[in-house]
Amino acid sequence: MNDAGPLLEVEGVSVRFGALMALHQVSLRIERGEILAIIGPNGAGKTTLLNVISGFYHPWEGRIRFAGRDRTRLKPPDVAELGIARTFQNVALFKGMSVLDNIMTGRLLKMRGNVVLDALWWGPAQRQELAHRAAVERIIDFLEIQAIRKTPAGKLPYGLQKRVELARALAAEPQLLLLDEPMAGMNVEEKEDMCRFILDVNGELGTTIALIEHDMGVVMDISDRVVVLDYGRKIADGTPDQVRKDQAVLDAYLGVAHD
Amino acid sequence: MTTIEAGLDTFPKLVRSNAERRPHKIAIREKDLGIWQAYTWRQYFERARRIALGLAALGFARGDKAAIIGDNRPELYWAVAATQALGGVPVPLYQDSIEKELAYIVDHAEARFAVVEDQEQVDKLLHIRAQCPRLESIVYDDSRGMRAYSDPCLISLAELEERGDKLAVGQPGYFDAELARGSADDVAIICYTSGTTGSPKGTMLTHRNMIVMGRNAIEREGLRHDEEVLAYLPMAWVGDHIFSYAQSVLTGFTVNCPESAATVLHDLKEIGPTYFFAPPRIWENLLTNVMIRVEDAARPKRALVHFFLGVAQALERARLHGRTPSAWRRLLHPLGQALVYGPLRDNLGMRRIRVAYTAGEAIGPEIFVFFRSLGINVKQLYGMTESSALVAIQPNGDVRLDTVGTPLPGVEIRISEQGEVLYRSPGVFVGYFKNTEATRQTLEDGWVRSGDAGFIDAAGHLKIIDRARDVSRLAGGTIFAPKYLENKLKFSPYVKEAVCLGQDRPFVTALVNIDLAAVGNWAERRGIAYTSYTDLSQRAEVYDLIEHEVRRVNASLLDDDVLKGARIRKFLILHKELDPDDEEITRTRKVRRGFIAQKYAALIEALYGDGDRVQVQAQVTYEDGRTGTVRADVKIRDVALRATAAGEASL
Amino acid sequence: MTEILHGLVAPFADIASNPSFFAEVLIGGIAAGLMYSLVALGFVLIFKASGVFNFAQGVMVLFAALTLVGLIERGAPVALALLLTVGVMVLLAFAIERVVLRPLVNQEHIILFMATIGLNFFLEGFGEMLWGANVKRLDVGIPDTSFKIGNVLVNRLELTAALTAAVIVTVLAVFFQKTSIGRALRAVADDHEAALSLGIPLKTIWTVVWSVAGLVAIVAGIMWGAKSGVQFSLSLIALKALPVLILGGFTSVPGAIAGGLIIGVCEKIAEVYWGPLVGGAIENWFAYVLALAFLLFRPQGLFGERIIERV
Amino acid sequence: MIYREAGQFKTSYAADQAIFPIVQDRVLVTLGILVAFLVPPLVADEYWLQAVLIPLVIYALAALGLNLLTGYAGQLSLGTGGFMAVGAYAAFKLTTSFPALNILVVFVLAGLMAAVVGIVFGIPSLRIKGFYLAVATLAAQFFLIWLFNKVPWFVNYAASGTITAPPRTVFGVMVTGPLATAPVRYVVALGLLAVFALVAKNLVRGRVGRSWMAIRDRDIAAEIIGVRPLRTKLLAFAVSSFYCGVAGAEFVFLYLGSAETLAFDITLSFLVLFMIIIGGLGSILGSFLGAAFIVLVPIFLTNAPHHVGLVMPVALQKQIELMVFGALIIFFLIVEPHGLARLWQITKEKLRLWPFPH
Repeated sequence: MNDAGPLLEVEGVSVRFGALMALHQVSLRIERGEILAIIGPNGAGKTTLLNVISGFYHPWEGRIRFAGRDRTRLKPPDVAELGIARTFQNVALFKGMSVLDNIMTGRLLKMRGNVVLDALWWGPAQRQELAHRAAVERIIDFLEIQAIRKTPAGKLPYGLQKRVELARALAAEPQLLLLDEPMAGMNVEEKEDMCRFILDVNGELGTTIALIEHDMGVVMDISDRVVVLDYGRKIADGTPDQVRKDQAVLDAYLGVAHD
Repeated sequence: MTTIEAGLDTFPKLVRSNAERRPHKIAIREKDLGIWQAYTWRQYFERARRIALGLAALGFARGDKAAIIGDNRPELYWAVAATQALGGVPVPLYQDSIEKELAYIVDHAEARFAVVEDQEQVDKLLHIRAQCPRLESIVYDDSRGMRAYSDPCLISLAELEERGDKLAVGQPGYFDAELARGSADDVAIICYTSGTTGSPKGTMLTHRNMIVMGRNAIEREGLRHDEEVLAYLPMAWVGDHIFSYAQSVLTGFTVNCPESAATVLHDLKEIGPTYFFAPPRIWENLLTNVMIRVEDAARPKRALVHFFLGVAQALERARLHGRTPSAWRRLLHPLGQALVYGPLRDNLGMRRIRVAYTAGEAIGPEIFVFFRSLGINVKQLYGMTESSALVAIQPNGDVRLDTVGTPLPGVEIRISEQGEVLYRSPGVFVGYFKNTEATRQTLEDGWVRSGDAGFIDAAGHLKIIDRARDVSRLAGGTIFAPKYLENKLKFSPYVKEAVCLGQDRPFVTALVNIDLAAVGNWAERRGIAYTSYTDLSQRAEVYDLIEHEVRRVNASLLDDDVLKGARIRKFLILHKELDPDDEEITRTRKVRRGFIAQKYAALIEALYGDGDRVQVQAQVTYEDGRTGTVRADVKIRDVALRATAAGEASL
Repeated sequence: MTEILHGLVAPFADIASNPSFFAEVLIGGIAAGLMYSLVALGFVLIFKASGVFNFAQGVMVLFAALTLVGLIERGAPVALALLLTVGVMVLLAFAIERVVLRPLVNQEHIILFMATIGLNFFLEGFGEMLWGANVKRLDVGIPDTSFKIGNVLVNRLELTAALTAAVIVTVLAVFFQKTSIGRALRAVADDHEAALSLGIPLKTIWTVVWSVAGLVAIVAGIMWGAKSGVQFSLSLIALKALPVLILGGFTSVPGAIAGGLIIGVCEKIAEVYWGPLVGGAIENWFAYVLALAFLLFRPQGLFGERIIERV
Repeated sequence: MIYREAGQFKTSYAADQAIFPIVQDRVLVTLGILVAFLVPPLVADEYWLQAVLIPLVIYALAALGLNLLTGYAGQLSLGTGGFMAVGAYAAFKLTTSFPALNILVVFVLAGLMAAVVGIVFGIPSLRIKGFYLAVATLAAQFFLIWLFNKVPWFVNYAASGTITAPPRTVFGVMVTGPLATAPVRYVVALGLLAVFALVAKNLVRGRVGRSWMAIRDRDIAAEIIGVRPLRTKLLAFAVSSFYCGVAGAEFVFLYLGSAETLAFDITLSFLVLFMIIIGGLGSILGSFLGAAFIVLVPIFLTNAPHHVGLVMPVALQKQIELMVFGALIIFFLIVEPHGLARLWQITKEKLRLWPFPH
């Protein structure tokens, strides 16, 4: 793997659904170790962009490179294997499983195995299981969700579900973490916690983060760089300060009343 | 009285002895990363040694003080032992202290070092560093969030231990030599007590104090090396130091540190301690918790539970009063044991308890009876920081409702002419740190003034009436013991705190704090909507509820010839919760009577006036330190008025 | 390989030599297909309006037929019996809405599906208990005889059935497209909450839909019953409607019709021309395999909307 | 009420993730297993073993298999009967072709055959879901039964079209064939069930089970996490069909003695599906409870009128049975959509928290 250069490059990517052009020749780079915020009005194509990056949609044109290697056409599991994890706009936890199992699922990629050994719960299978449990417990500790470890994920309040989802993504020890509105629907206190966690993940684990967020205060506070999308096109890319002063952004986005 | 063997005269030496005699016995556990991580005595000693060497590498000298701040964590207990091993003195502080309190104690104790749990404590210390010029190094255990800190005074525990390892390579005999230099009469710990008045005082206790006193209590109570203890009370409290450190080191029993403050109840159930201690506050909370949860049960189950609880309490009362309980109740008891007491005990995590204490303050008799009736051997313990926490304990099989038991071996008690309890024991402290004035006031020829009024009854049990200075008389001369009334009120799950007034007044009044959880739950079940604590507290329905509780207390006073003249005539419900941040109660939740009398003077005057409501404005301090003003219209309820109307005996 | 291919193609070689036989097969297939369409239509109606995959549709056909025959056997005139059967099916719809659907509202689809399996059992037992389990003849007054158009033999009963089915299907299609209640049904199918907010009472809609499905079941029951007698195997036709639905799409009325025809025709042709090669009775599974093969290429069915998955 | 959990703390992840982390459960289950193995062979009469307990144990295994696929991996299947038939016919061919083969090995090999067939019919699951998949599995059901009916090779060209279990021994004890006693057959079936239940539990509580449940709960999120849907679903089909295959082999070899394809028709598929619905989707215990319910309720319904002195014609009894059955399914779905296992779980939770309600 190439250690120099940006972690992820999106080059001239377009996505269309029938006649609708959801993304139009969008190019952007995610540098190693940064926190990149992707902002834009509703329907600007932010989530579509994340979906393309995580391999859920494939671009109609353009290319995506991860750590210098082309991966435009990879499927979601292959993308995950490269070291990209994400959370979802509408929490996508596995509701029938406990919080612990949900987070353990995040480590499936790191688990190797043999069904026969799994079936016997013996030797390497058991050792692997316990080792991953230990790793997951460190994440639980990191995100301070010890008290809900054995609660079914579906029974948690929304704010905690978002945190568990972050935990599940972190369990994969990704190089690149994509967060789709990690703070949507949270109260001020929960938002503060989440900001702290995002900064800690970035600072202590060194994970590169790209996030979509509506709360401009949060975006300006925690991101190193901001990319602005509008109607599927990129209209600005720069530091929070630059973007804040950008006329195109002001016209397209900040001027518009927004939730 | 026990004597101290040579070579086992300080706690670190005792730890070493444990590491040699029972190297694989579990010394301490901590719920961390989802399971109970266990450490043996050998590991306990090894870690204490490494931390000590690390501190030495930082320049820790004999007699230096180290502030210890954080939740109960094995690392902090090791730091206590490490400090003592170097001939230094650990000074544990309350982890929730605000910066002002912290600054006073760190500065007063002349702490050069601080060993703290995490970023939260580091932040506080960094803020107050200007006020504590002697503070040189801050050691933190949890490095979470610490990456951005570059202050040279900071060092992580892991790094400290590495430095210790390096030092050990250079000076292999250093630790053993330092350990050997310690003696029984070295100061082992300085416990700061906030007290209800004045600045905190640093009580100095020696190794001898705690080894002898701790051992006396161990023998009296029959404690063994296989006890399990939950260390959940602040390390700064002398009780935790005795039970979770001193006695553990002395017997070798296991101390368990909960995962977090939020999970204490759950962890209590998991561990199921055999030896347990809690101030009345916690027992009250547990009882309230039980009652709220039982109220949510279906009607038949609720009736069943209440019925059997009634049976058990009647039995226990009879037993405590030395009467023979009725036969049918005795017959029902085994059934209750299977259906209610056993499961309840298990759910509370108290199934395995052999000895439990309530200490620190008088406990409401109803609360006490409740837990004893479940079959939990909870006993009253009398003591204070100045006596190494131990003076008197109710003996097994001889527990009475109204006494705090008989003096422990080695303890002498006498009553002064003013009725104040004085005691002398091997556990008596050597003095307050840098406060000879206070020492002189409290300690005289080895006798300590307890500040409590009390007497020794015919059976040799010590009976405490109240704080010596709080027992007073009404204007008419009737004896009035406010705390006694308050405890009775607080037995109600709906009453969180109560302050009774009456000294030199014509009658008794009460300021009541409702329990938001219990009353909120009660209101919800009745469909009473409310917007805030203040709103809820002033609802007429809530006043009716509390009036019912007041009446219950008044009725119970009728039995007591001395105190029946001091029944509560008027009360009001406070519009806000009493809060340590507002200095209305101490961190250990003792009511600051004087402060309250001053702060709520307007309310109190109204209670003794004719009106039925009063306007208040109050300063409150929010969690982030900002202050604001709360305005409210507080109602006053005259119990006597209604009682007359209801045809009851008037006051 | 070529042998197999040859074997598959060979039976069709004589189509040219005997085109009238092929036409008869084709007509038989279309007739059967229209029957499948009728049952499938019941499924589609209910699925569209309530999202319930009604496994009991087949048994409703059986139950309707049993009721009708039972009433006739007990001496009721055909017209009265028919009227009473309609009443019974409407009553049944009310009962189902009240006892099964309402308590399970907002449950997952799979749960509702399971409930209709329970319903299936209940109705089977109930119908047989009321009317007896033996095979009954249903005489609707149309002789089960054939006449010739040119060289092609046409069965009168099948023809009548096919025509009736065609009429019903047309009426329903119009009902759905043109009437206000039909539009309301479609609204409900699209979005329950939106429909509720428009003031459409879900309860009523469900009852209406299940009633209509019951009426369709009566028609199907009469047709099948007249042809092969009223017996338990009628309810198994329901299973045959499944591949029809897959072909046509679960929510499409035209799909149900086209799917039924395709399945009916293909199945007949396969049975007649390929069946003898492998020992016959391939009718049992051919439809499913056909549907399965189809699914792999077009999972949403012929007329179903393309599913765009979102996250 | 009977639980005493204070002091049962875990100091290792292995203990924390044990199948039965609570001591009382371990004791209860151990006792339960002992009773199941010892009591019926000693106490029960021929009728109870042959007509009730043996089919119950075999159904439980089949239900377990279907539950792995439907309850855990979320893939609805109506082809259970077909997969069981594969097991039965494979076992028949294996025992007749290789008479020396140990019958237990035959069961396992028959299961493996069924697994292979299961994988083939599971392939459509990559593209289709839910009811569509149910139709695909129906294709399997009808096609397989047709195949076994039409190809005489499967029945060794027997004119009757039936397959018959030949006599075979394990450690000198007659296990199959006309001379095998009911207690022996019962113990063998129960032993296999116990082993496979443990295997199933091990699968679902680890890596495999979590990937199944991830696909079941949120297939798209699962993919983005890195779960490969085809591999995961096919494994579910394989394991599930293996269980059904073994159950099918046992069905003929330990229960019926001889059978035609009729024994494996669509009704059997539904029967097993009902077991897991009533027992509880996504629950090992539920598979057992469901099997017990479906086997025992008809027996109860048959015998209950008799005991109160009612005499009913057999047909009526059958019809009432159907109605009660259907009504019970609906009733259970309304009261507890997650089945008997959830009811038990709730009861257990109540017992643990007693006297508190929550």
